[in-house]
Amino acid sequence: MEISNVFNRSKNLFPPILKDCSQRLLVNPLTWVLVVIMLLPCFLGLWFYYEFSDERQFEEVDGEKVYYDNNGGLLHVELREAFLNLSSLFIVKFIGVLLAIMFSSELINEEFNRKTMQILRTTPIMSLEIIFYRYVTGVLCMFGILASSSIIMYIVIMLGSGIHGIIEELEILWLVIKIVLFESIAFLGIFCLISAYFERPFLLGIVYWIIWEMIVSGTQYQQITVSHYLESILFDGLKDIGWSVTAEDYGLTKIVNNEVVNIATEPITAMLVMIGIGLGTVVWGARGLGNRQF
Amino acid sequence: MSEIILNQVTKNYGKVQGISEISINVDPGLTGILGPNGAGKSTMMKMILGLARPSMGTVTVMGKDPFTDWEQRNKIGFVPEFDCFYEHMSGLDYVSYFLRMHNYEKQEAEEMARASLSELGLEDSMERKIRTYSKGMRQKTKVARATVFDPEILIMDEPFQGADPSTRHLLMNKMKEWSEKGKTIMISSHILHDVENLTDRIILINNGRMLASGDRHEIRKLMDHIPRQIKVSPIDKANLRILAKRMLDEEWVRAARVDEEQGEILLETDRAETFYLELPKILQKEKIAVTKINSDDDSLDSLYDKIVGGSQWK
Amino acid sequence: MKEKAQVSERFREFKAELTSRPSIVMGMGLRGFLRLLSLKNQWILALVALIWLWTLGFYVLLSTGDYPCQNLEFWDSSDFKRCQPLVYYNDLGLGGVRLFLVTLAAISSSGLIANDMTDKSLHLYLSRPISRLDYLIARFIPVFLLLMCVTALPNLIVYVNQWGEAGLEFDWIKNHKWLLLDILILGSFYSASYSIIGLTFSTAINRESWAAGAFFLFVYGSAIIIEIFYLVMLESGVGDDRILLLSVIHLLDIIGFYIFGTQPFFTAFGLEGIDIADIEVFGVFILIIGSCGLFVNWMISQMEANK
Amino acid sequence: MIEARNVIKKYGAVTALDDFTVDIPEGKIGILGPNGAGKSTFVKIALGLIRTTSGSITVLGEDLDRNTVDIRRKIGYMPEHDCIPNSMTGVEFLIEMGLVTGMSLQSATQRTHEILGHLMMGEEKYRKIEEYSGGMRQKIKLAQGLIHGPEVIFLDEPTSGLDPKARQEMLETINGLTEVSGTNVLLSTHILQDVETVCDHVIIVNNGKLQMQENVKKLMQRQTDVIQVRIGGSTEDFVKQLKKSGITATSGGRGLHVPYVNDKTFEQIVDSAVKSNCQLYEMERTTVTMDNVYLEVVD
Repeated sequence: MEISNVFNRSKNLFPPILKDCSQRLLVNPLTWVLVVIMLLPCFLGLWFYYEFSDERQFEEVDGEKVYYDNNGGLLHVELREAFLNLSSLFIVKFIGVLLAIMFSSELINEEFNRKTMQILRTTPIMSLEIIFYRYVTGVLCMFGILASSSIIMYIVIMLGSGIHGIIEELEILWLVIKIVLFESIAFLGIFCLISAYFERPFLLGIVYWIIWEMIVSGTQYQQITVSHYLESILFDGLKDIGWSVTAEDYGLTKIVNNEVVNIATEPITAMLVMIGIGLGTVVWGARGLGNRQF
Repeated sequence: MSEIILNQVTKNYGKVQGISEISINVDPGLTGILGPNGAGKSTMMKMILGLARPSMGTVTVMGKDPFTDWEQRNKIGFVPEFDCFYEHMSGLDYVSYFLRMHNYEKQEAEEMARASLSELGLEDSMERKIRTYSKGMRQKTKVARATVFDPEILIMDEPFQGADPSTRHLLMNKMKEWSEKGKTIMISSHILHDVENLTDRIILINNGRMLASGDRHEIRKLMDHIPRQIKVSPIDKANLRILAKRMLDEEWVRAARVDEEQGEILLETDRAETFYLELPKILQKEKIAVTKINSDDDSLDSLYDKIVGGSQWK
Repeated sequence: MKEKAQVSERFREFKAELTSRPSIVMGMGLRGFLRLLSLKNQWILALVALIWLWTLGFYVLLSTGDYPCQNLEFWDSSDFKRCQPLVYYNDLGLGGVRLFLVTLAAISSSGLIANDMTDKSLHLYLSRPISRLDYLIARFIPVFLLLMCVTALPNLIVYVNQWGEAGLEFDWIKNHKWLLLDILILGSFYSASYSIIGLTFSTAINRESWAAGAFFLFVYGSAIIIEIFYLVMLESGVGDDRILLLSVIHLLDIIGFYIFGTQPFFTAFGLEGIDIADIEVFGVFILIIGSCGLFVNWMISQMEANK
Repeated sequence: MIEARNVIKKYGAVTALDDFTVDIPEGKIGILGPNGAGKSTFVKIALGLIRTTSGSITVLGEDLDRNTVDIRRKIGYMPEHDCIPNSMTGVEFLIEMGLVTGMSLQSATQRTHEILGHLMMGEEKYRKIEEYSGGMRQKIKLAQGLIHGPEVIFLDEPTSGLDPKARQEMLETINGLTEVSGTNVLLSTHILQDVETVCDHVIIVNNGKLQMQENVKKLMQRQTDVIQVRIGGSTEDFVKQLKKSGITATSGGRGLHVPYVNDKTFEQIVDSAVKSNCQLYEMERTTVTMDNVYLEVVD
């Protein structure tokens, strides 16, 4: 009964929230500052392209130009490393988290500050609905921004190795986009929870990120961090593509009885855990909002 | 049955006292809530809205607990004291956005919002961004948002603050209209004159305690230990002293003062009911025509002053 | 004798005797200066002390070693205390002191107008019998005096010390009157420029801490970026010295060198000799200061007109 | 006190004051008008804070075009919004304002304490302003306008946000101001009852034009043709009795409205009350209120 009601309502509730919240997120100057910072390495890529485009050597295979560097290595193999490093270290670990903190605070905490949350609390909808639709909008926006930035970055960086290089390494791009999606789902949920309970989500979000994610993620008990699951997906994806990577490169090991043990999680499990984290934190956040006194 | 029932409600925010042991029943119609700043008016309103949960006691709105029962919130409208806008929206967007939250279709929501806003005199500016609105327009938008879905109960916290007299007049007329339709309206205001014009039913709060509630004339009657001063002015000034002398013969008149300049007699009584019943009879018997029987003590100002101002320590 | 009983008014009519506008402005400025130096502003005091230590320490350390100096005509000696230490004063102003000077300017100027704007007491000041320009001058004086304290004052002490070394002869001062003038001009030039730019930031960003940060980042960020850019261009051989004019610090330094009449040389990279026409340098300078002044004036006039 | 001749003020395309001419007498003057009618613009022009587009304005006999700054020595201003620094104590702030106006330190200090005493501020004047309540902040704002003993003081919404008691105090203070020190008051407000209780004169502005200028006392004495009656006991009986004497009472607002014909009507009301054995709480011919006047003029 209840659930069908909620479902029926969703077609009236979700569109305006989607419209308003995505507008608010996309018009926010801070978002664009982050996007610009995120795209700065692209210019570096462009610069490199123009600087060294004369020095590349190429041969034609099936009418396509395959580029080599001076030492005879495939150029796109070198460039894909640059892209992967940039996206996994810079976009996922730095900009992505900042964007999640910013979005969650804009979506939820800002409404407390503007006191529109009080009005929303006097409308006949559950607090879960208030928070869930906002969360979904946030995930969509964040995923959209991160994914499109990744694509732009991919194209710009791989430009050096010609069309052939761009097509050859598309798998890496899909992998990055997948990671970005799950990152949005998990981190946004956690920061929404923080926003729903506390007054200063920026500070607490960064404290959580530094103390929890950065310090715990390399240790014995790293399964309690989101970073672990993200790294697992990355590690497994790269293995699938056929890179020679070890779990140690991604810190997915722990030491038991002086032996190094691989603790990388299965990608399917990792994805399910992240979706679970996202939904769980949203439900928990909704409980916090429902019990909140004004 | 009363729409809103508060039973021995106490609310503390941490160590800060909000309200303490308030019991009232609010019936349909207009009720004014008065009290100094920080007396607990807003806290009481939030309790009724289900925004806060009482520390002790129970709140019942239309038979249900407002904090947990969110489904009946479409019967309660709230006009907060503070600004609560998405500044980037237009007034029309803002009202229809919240209508959608009340589960209305897009088309329907927009039409209702348009109708409600133009009823409140915002036809020309409802497409403008709220950012550019003046104080009065903001108040009107807030009221439009709270009333557009036709709620049974309307809670208004300082709806007149910062509004110019025309806006205030318009809002008051609307409120009277709604209360005649049988809705329950609770309104708090610092401007006693406005409340006096709107309604006789008041609730007086100070320091989180309820000091008085009910019809203000009834309240005044209960306070008969404070003598009441009544002004009477005869048409013929020659009758001033005669009437004063005659009135002093009655045992329930404690004092009389003649004010020649204003042409009136100031009578002081501690049995007001008898006074009001007997005075016309005496006037008729003595054949003295008067143009005015009036008491400054009857105004809300003086009532407020007497209850909030001094009597805490008595 | 018995005194007569009397009753006086509770609140009497009052006509204040009011002073003239210049003295109001001076008073406001001086009170602001004293407030900056009060014990509450520990950071400002610490920075002032640091700059003084730096200057005097520099002087004491250098007086023993050899330092490039133009020999004086009277004493044919390469002893630092006896030579005309033009280069010294320049280096001092542009070396380490520069970092602290900008920091000090950022901290001290950021609050002056920003605080008035956040709590809106600006409206009250403007409804007093002073014009907008008077208000700006009154807010400018404290920073100016504070910066003078750390630019001109220590150098003057060094100057006096040198005079003492030279035997306190009046002739020495007469021979070095241009040096004295240069010290004063350089000090007031730096102080005035930085205080005007600082006040601009204070007006534009009406949050004290943000204004200080923005001022600092703007001045230093632009200096670093332009220096790197300049180097890159120099190596590729397409360099144009005019690019240095885009950085506030470099612009002020170039003018500082003009004031001392020494060969313009520049930056930590030790590049020497730049080729820019005087008119360009001063043109850019006047443009920057003028636009800062106009901007502040415009911002405040906006506040008057609106609510 | 203030004379404005054909003042026009434009902000870009918006005309705030449109050929505004007024001659404001001395005393306590209330300025009324809807939002955006040009009240604040007029006050700011009179303060010399902004210049007119055209037209001339004279304050206290001095032409503002020539003398925008020095005229402020004779004027005090209390703005509408909160505009006092939180970091200072009340006394410090007032002395600073006095000094900025050009007083010497001694007279500023002495005057500060005198004013604060008059405004019934006790020990709290040595506390930080951030700890003050709304009423106290408002008092400090008023005090800073009075510090240099101005001949005119502009008050912009002095009672907004105050609770009834604080409002009462504020109004009494303003009322006392002219009596004690002869200061002229120019009061701009949205609360019409403030004007009724405080002012001698009222000016209504709308659409940048002067709509009305009238003496408040005269205005308030205008009587309407309605007698307000309030009855205890059975109202129905009373209405029936009145009907017998040929008078129809209508219920209005609070109580009954009885049309006034002549003085006989009062006697008939008294008779009816006796006959129906009711208490007669109130019987008075209603007068014009500021509300009526305002709505008549503005709408």
